[in-house]
Amino acid sequence: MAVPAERQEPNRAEETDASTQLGDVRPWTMTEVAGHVASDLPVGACVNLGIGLPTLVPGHMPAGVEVLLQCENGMLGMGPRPPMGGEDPDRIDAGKGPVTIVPGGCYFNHNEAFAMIRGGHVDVSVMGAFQVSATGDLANWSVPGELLPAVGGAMDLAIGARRVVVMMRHTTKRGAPKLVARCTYPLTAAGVVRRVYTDLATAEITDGRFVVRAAAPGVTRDTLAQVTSAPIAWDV
Amino acid sequence: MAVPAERQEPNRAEETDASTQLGDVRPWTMTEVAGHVASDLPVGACVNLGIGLPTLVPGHMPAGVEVLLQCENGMLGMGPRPPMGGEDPDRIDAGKGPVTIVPGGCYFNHNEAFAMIRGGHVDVSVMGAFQVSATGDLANWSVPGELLPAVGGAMDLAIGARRVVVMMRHTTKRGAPKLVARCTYPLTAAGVVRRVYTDLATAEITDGRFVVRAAAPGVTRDTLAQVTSAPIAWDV
Amino acid sequence: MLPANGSSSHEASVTDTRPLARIDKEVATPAQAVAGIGPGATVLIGGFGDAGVPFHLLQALADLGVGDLTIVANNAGTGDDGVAALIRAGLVRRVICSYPRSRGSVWFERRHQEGSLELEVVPQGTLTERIRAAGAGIPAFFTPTAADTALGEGKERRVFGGRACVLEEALSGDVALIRARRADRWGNLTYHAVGRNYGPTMASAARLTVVEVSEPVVEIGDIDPEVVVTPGVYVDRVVFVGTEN
Amino acid sequence: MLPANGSSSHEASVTDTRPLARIDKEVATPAQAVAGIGPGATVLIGGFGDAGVPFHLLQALADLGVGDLTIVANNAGTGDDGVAALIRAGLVRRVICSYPRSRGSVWFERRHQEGSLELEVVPQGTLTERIRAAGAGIPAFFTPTAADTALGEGKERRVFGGRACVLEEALSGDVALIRARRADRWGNLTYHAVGRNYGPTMASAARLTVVEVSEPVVEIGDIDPEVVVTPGVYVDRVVFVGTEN
Repeated sequence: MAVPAERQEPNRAEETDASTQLGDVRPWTMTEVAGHVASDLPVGACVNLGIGLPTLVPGHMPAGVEVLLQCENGMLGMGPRPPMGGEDPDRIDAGKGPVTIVPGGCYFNHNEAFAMIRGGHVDVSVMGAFQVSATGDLANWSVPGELLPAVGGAMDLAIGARRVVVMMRHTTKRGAPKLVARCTYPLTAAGVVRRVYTDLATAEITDGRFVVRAAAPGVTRDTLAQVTSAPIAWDV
Repeated sequence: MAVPAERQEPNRAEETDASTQLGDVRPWTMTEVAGHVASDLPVGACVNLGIGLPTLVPGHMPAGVEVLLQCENGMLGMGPRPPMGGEDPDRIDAGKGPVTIVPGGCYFNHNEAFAMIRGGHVDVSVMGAFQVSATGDLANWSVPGELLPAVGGAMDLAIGARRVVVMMRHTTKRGAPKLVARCTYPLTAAGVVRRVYTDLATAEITDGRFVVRAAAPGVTRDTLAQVTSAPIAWDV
Repeated sequence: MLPANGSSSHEASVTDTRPLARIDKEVATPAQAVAGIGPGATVLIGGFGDAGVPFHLLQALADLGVGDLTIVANNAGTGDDGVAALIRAGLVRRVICSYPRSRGSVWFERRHQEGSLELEVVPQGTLTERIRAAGAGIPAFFTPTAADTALGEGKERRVFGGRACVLEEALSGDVALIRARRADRWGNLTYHAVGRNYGPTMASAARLTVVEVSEPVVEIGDIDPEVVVTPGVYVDRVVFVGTEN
Repeated sequence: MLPANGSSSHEASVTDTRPLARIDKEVATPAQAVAGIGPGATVLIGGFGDAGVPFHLLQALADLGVGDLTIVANNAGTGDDGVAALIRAGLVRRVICSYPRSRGSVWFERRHQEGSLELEVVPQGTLTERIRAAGAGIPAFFTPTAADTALGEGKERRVFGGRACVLEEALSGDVALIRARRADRWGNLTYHAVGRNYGPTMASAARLTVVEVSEPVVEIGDIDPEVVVTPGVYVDRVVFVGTEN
């Protein structure tokens, strides 16, 4: 449960698109963004996908490339959704949706799943976020003043995975930047995010800046600066 | 490896019998002592047997009484030695001798075996000892000044088992008491032994005394006091 | 886990009439399985989402009606069944969990808003590790999870290898209620897929471990000793409930 | 455990020629399996007595001849093979183990008397728990084992629930050498009887985990996902050596 599905309920969704108001910009679709994430996954990597947007990633892995999807409820080798009627209440992903297991996969208990995560055996954790700072701070578990905080495995994945990357829209629904100099939302972990994939840009986090490695069609330095509240460098 | 088999090598054995010099005393054989230990094991108990003398115990369990023998190298339900030719180098007890597994037994890893021990899931640990004090201190892993200490699982069993009992001869080879007011050998753990079974007596440890519950034929209060260096009470 | 009484001397025990020579942990009904759980108990409850949730045992516990419970579980229940049945019935005083807010956690949210329910939110990996520590005889451990976050506030902080960590203590239960697939009469267990989740860990961390199983209980020897997941030593009662939930 | 490089951008990676699309951890010989282990390495070695000892890998490591090793194992080897082969060859600087003194530990005793071998004796449960902690991302934990004994001297002491405990730190390896029964090409493992012992724990605690297996390596899917004991994610290299030792 890296990022709660509940975050995407209509009354609190911050995941719609404000970037389209930026002149000639043609933002990537989140499906395209999923492709960007997928193409950066090393062969053989053990990958944990947060719920929500990151679940789009497996659909974009090149055919025949073996990657191990880890699910923190106790599975390695998570496969696609089963055909209708093939669902099993005991074979679900972190978002509680029905999945399958691939040949070579295995089950283990919850404690082992988190030992695996915290112990550095997950190569890449792909998560959503409310905010990511230019020093890699991650805020994706709670909003300020929340009555019912719910953390799930977000903090364990954030400190445990060898590489934490974030996949999200570039701004909130209201157009507020989510790439910030300093997070104002409660932290999940400090200094852990290495790369962000948004609908406007892909950026590495280095030396207190977002270093842009790719930008969506029509995105200029000026347009990106408008919707980013943190130092940016370009290295496209 | 609650008590090292090496302790019983001829050059350091302290396990021979000095008690026979006590007048009319007819000490129990260690086989009889094993029977005393066996008859006190509750049905269904999970029992860990130290190497050496405690391995005599299973041979004295009443037929049909189910007791789970735990072996700290990763087995529950340890069974008797296999017939000649049936040995398997991967099916051994803590003393590295060949054993079998009974129906209902199972294997697990070493870490789980010690989690089980330390976590209080072993009901009874039967160990040998160099010295046991009247307050239940146990010394069974090292002798003073030893160059090559070797502890094995003795300390884990001593602090982890819900009930620690000791099976040993009443004195050293030279006749020195092993039931003492205070241990002079390095401690394995403090205040853990609940009962001792020797060739001369069976005694509960209560309120800083050895409370004798049974004595071998011919053992009097005087003879026992001669070979015991600690407060004794009789409650036979 | 027998009480280690053994208080009789070997002579007395010759005439001891042992109540049972055969270990059989099977009970007939979920009601028998939860019998004796008292008010104020801390109850560890297996399951993640609906996977591995011991619905039958939870219903029996709700029917038993003992209150003032502390519930330790991943979620706080959804709908009307499972953990939600206990909360709905007002039997729960405190919930220690990782993810209380799920779609459909209506009863939890209602009782929490009423102020009748305390909540302690624990990161998921720390929750399972605290339970594992209790079962493994480890009173406390340091973990990097939640250090320097709101959930690490008030905890002892220490840096290991340049990394901030917090001290977490073991979390044990009076009772564990879990669901497994197969059991033999000694309580050896196997599980089904991710229904395994908290089961093996919680089984080790409670004074009384109760298991509902989806297959009929088998004789000892019917489960390969290599594939047992939870050794029977951790299990006290087993009840066959079938696969329907 | 791949290095998480992923440094290429998604555009660059379109032209990236991936070295392999298929995970295959099998290597042909024990020599290949231990290749790259360097002087000064800390080597976790599975086995209890002769059960689960990776004799072929140890011989290959002795043949490789790298020295200054720190060995972490239950025992210090007996006879001329296994851990004893490394000690005999003078490749070991330090031994961290639970039970160094076994009948036939001649090479250990000789080197130790010569003063060329350091020894750290650790209670068996603490040894395995320290290794487990390393694999599970727990930097340190408190345990009652060895508190107020000679083996607890010099360690931080704290009382929990009235019980004295000592603080123990995680113990990781550069390399783990273990023995299993069956592996698939992703490195999923099953074991044989108590040969399992330290294997699953050590596999999780080293940067490079090397496994010798007694059965030919199988294709993925040939091991039931329910009975895998060590998930392949912990394993880097597998070599088939057969059952003869």
